[in-house]
Amino acid sequence: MTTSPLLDATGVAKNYGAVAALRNASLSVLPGEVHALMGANGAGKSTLVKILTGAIPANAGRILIRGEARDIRSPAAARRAGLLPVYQEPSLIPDLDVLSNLRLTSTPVEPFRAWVRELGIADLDLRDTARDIPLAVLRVLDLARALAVEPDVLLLDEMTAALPANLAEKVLEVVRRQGDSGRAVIFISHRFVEISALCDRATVLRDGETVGVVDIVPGVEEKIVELMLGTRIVKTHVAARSAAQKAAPAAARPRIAVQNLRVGTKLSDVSFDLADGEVAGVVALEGQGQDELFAALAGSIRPSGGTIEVDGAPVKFSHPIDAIRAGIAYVPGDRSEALAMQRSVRENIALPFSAALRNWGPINMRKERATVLSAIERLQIDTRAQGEVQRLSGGNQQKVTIARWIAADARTILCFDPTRGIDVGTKQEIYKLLRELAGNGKSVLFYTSELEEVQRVCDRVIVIFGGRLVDIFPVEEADEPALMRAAYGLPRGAKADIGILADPTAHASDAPEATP
Amino acid sequence: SSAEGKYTIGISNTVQGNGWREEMVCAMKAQALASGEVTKLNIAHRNTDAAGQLEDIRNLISAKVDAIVVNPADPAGIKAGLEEATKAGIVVVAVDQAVTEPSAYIISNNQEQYAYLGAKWLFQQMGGKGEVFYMRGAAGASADSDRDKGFKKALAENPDVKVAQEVFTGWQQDQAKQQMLSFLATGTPFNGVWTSGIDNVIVDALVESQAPLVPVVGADNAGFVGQLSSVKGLVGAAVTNPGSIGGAGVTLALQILDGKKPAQQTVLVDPQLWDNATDEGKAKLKAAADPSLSPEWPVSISIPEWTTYTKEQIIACKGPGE
Amino acid sequence: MSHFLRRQGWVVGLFALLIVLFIATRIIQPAYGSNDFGSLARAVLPYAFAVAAQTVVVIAGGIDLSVAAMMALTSVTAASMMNGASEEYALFVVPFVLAMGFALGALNGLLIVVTRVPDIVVTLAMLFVLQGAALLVLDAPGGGIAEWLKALISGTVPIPGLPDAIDAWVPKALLVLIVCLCIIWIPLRRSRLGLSLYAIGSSELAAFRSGVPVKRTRIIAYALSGLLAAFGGLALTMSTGIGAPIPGPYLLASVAAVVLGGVALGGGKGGLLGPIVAVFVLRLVRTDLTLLAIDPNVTAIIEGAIMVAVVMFGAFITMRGRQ
Amino acid sequence: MSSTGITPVPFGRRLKRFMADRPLIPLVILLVILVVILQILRPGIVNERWIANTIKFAIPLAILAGCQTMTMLTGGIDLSVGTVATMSAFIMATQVVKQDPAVAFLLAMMPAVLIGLVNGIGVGVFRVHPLIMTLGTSLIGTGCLQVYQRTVIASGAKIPDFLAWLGTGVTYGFPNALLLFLPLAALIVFTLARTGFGRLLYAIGDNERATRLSGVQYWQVITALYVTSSVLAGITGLLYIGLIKAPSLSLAEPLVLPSVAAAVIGGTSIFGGRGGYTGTIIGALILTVLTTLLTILQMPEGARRILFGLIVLFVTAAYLRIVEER
Ligand SMILES: Nc1ncnc2c1ncn2[C@@H]1O[C@H](COP(=O)(O)OP(=O)(O)OP(=O)(O)O)[C@@H](O)[C@H]1O
Ligand SMILES: Nc1ncnc2c1ncn2[C@@H]1O[C@H](COP(=O)(O)OP(=O)(O)OP(=O)(O)O)[C@@H](O)[C@H]1O
Ligand SMILES: [Mg+2]
Ligand SMILES: [Mg+2]
Repeated sequence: MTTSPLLDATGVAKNYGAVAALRNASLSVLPGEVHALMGANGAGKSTLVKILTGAIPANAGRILIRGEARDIRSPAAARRAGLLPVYQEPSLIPDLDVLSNLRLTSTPVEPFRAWVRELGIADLDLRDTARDIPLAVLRVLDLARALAVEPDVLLLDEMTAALPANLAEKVLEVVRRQGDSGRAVIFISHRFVEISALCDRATVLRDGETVGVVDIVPGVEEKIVELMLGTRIVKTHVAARSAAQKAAPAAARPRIAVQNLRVGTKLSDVSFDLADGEVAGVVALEGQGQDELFAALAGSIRPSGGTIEVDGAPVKFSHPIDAIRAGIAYVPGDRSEALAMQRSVRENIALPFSAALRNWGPINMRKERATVLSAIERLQIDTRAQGEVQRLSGGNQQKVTIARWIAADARTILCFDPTRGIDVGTKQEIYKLLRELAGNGKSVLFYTSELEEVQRVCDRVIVIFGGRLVDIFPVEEADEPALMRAAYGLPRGAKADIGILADPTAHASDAPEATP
Repeated sequence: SSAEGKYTIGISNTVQGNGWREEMVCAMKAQALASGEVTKLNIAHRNTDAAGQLEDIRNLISAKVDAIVVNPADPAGIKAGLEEATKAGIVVVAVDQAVTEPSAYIISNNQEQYAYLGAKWLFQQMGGKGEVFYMRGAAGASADSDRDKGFKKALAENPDVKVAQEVFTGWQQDQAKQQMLSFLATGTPFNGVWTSGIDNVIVDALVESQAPLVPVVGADNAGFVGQLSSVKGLVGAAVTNPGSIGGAGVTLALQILDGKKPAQQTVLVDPQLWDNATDEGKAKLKAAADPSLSPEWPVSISIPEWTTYTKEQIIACKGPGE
Repeated sequence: MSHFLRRQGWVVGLFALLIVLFIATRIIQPAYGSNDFGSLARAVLPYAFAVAAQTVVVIAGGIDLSVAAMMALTSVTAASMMNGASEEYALFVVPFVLAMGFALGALNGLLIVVTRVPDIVVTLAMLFVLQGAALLVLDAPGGGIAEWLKALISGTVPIPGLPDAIDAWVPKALLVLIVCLCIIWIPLRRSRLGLSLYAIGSSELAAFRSGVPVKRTRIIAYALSGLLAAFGGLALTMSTGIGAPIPGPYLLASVAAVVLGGVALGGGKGGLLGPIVAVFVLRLVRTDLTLLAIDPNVTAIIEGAIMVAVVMFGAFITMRGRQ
Repeated sequence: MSSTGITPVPFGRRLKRFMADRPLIPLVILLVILVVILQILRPGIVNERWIANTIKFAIPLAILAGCQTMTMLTGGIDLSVGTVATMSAFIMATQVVKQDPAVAFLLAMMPAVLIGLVNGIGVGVFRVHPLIMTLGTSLIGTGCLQVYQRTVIASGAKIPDFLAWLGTGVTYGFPNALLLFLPLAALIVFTLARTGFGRLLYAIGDNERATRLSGVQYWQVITALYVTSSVLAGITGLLYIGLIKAPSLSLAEPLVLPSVAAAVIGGTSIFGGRGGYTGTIIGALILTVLTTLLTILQMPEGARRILFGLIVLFVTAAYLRIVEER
């Protein structure tokens, strides 16, 4: 191809005090291509996107747009230059309704509506306040808003990370078409499936430096991983669980027994057990009641019916502290919900230690230090910027949220999508950690939006659809198509093609009620 | 007026939480009770400005009181409200300060004279020369600027007296004390202190920092009056500024309601000066001293021709119907 | 409809409270009439402008502690300029004072943006500065005002086509208030600038990323606040005929009314109508307390208790709504 | 600029980084600069007596600013401290006339605890904005004080000798108030840095939802916090009445805004999550020195206030500039 690049950045550097987020990054995007930007957590992908779109100023570097040097100092300027980002965090104004958000960015409404429909959200009320809209939908709205102004370069920072499979699929489709129509897309994701299905080329960042640009061809994954991780250990597949592990002896009574749990209209009649020494996966499309299930088990919300038993004794949680006292810890998917961003890694990890009234007194600093350090080591948290958690990259922040409960030695951990937006290396570590916990007799309830993780980590899979528990699989039967079908509310064994099941809610009423 | 020929009197005051004003309100209540002519007092008493006082006056008009006794936030600022009150057939009496509304009756402490009297005495004590520490009230308050006129008049008569330092105490005890202590720390020589009613803390400051006790002129607040007799070596004078003027205002309003209009619209109650340098003054101080009163309360709790309540009544601070 | 109620529920509730209070007032004082309502409108005027000034910055996620001082400064400036001057001169003074408020407000915003000192501190510092400036303009209450300006807020206007009985209930002060606020607020609310105000109040980061010029918007918010405070200062001079350099009790009152009016102190939520209705409620409560001849010391307790109770009630229903 | 090699960091940058890591140093420097200016304007003023006086007046301010620091760490503010201090001072001075001092003390602290409790419940349980909540209780408190005042007009007031000794006394050049203040300050600093309660204050101010998920019960912390704040304010009131020796109904009211300013100048963020008490103490000293500085300057009152405002703004801005990274 002889076309000149639409966007060409070279030598971009950015320092935060002593931390170099970017050292020498470059990125060149041609018209009509979907260009992957890859790198481990903390490699500087988000930072590069923010610099390209004027959200933060660079310390050094040259950015050419269509061959011209442009000084982009604000997102508004980037927008004028035809660069539109969808950042890693939602950027709709929380207190404005969708319509006002559109007006604010001078986004035409009709194209926006069309894109929203295209992206698989059928019933959006433009008068809804952004704050009341679920995260996944917000991400899609962010994208639709960007698409509606027909940008030359679309920058998507982990766009699909928080999306359930059905929405992610739509996004990929739309992005692909963008590329086909001669525009350019910069696509950040940690999911190789998406990259190989979608992208033409990939730029790989490592520790703030561009370490390679590769064409996406079958089998290139290994190369990318190598570039991303450098000398770091590459992809150690979690070995198939040993027979001993698999055959976790059924304990006399389950660690947690949920009976006919009901939460408002969102969740009804859910029953299952969670045993010591097991990782139980929860699989569901976006908004099927899994949030409520986890929140109820964590004591964040009060169920409106049913019982929860812990170690055989019925419990009623009215505050997370009650769940924590029962040894149940909750790791939310949204890390900004779990972290005190301006405090240190240490304080964040030690936070549960001070929660109870009797622990308000003087802190045993030495003991705390030891506990925290061992948790940090166990999760291999990058502590270069540990003075404030907000300076860690997303993946490392996510590790801190888990480390807290490792340090607190919780017996049961409710992990809600802990690998969202995490690079492959870290993912492996987390899988390993979860298995290890189970090996130590702990129990884990694990919701994930990535189906392939289920096989890697779980012993059993609980499928929720339309607020009801539709099936419980042993992991051996939980291949992706089977899970997918179940997630769409289809009974096991049905042979329908998933692709045509556009509207999951249409099946809500006639979803078969499976007995576990 | 109600069936028994009794009256409802409205009261509007715009400074709350200051001993002088509290005494004024208590005097109003006590006098209303003692007169036996008042069924009900309707008191609007809060911290506010002239616009807020207009609001209160208009509310009192709405409440259909027979007379309004007002301590004006500003002489000119409430003219419109007073005019409306008069039009509505309400007798208006301003106490403590004059007002510009011609239809209103005024019974007032003479603030200019207050300052002049004290300053003149002070400058005499200083031998007509030297440096004076001039501690004013709240910057921008009209009573303060009236007093400033009196002080400046006395200063003009004593060309050899210089103002060493001029500060605004804001009529706040703590601020005044800190200012005095800071001033002492500067080591600036001074020969007298004139203070606008925040006085006992000033004497405290002088005593505590073992500074030479220069003559101090303050008001007739219970604390200061006590100090004038008890603090050894202190020469000073208290200038009366009776808060009981409020009671006098009620009396005047009742007289007018009863048809006994005074000869002129304005009645000035001239201040007196009690010093502890003369026997005569000492006797007056002794007579006036009242350690049982809150140190912020002026000791002149009554004005002979104008108030008829007893000390118990003003201290009880109860109006009719309470 | 449900959108309307969800968004305006608080304001509707306040209106209901206001009506209940009016009925109560009529019961306490059966003779409470149009004149008295006119008095209420005049009493509301300076508070309403102070509250409007506060509302604009609170919506934009800030707070302005200098509102009352700004009112004092603009008031003494107007009063001293018009003192003894001709009636026509006031035609020049009014826009001048408004422009001064706007400029000083913009200065507030500029200082916040440039120094990056928290708004509460900048406006606290400006409170002293403006107060000092007011004292330099007039060291004691005084000055004067053109008669036509005074007349602007007293009495009623005959509105053609309306019977006198209704006319009498439309005091000029109320009209002035409505007109002034409407010509500022309605175009603002409909413009992108208005949206931007809400946006920076709701989430500065998201606003910045949506292309809102955050700094400029913040400066404009404070400038508008200054402008509205200048209206308030003029209202003070119009009702008293003088200028007083000591700020009145408008600062805390404005914050209280903003919150009572359903504007979240964190920013991004609420409107102007709520706070204005809240001002009417608060003033009418004071009228009722005076009419009832309640012990003045108890009045302070009642006013504080009402404030706390209403806000607690609001907090309580939002809590219920969330569950 | 674009070179990323290891170039020696210029001295200015190094100095700035040094100061940024130790935010107290620039504050102390600002304080010293003010003192030097004062000494230049009035040679000889900075003497033992002046220092003692400054400390005496800075202490009550510093304690109240401590209340603000702690509440501000959680994203709150306590505007009722002035009223609470005034109430306990006034009640102490009037009750001690007829009661045993210990009984008077308990009576004086009662409204403090009560107001703190109400504040805490309002903010912690009902989620009322702290500004409004504390403003409301302070109005109510003032009203109650006025009503109370009427019942004690006749009995007069007395300042207990011990309080006067504590408030105004000086031993070997050191104000006696330090005997109260130093342990108190040490306790606050320790609480904030090394106790679970202190940690929770920071964490709540930073991200309340995160603390909830970690098992923290917001209302407990907030109630304890506002009660603590009120009790501290009550103690300040007693100290202050010993210093001023004149009970009035607005005694400590003028300290409220300066206490907020002192905390902010000292580097505590009003948005919560950041700050500390040592900075606040220096902030209080800076404000006290500034007040003296302006008192001795010969200029119209208006100009004095303008200068005060500008200096507060300048000091805060300069401090932020120095401490901020980049
Ligand atoms: N505001 C900040 N202050 C200090 N350091 C920062 C800041 N923002 C980012 N960093 C650092 O810059 C580096 C790059 O961060 P960035 O968010 O760009 O990573 P990323 O590649 O997007 O990672 P992830 O995949 O986890 O999102 C990280 O080491 C992070 O700690
Ligand atoms: N990376 C960022 N993250 C969050 N907020 C930011 C970021 N960068 C800037 N801001 C906020 O946005 C404001 C700057 O936005 P604004 O759009 O007003 O700048 P600008 O108009 O482009 O500036 P200039 O006038 O210098 O061109 C800053 O004050 C800051 O509060
Ligand atoms: Mg990222
Ligand atoms: Mg990141």
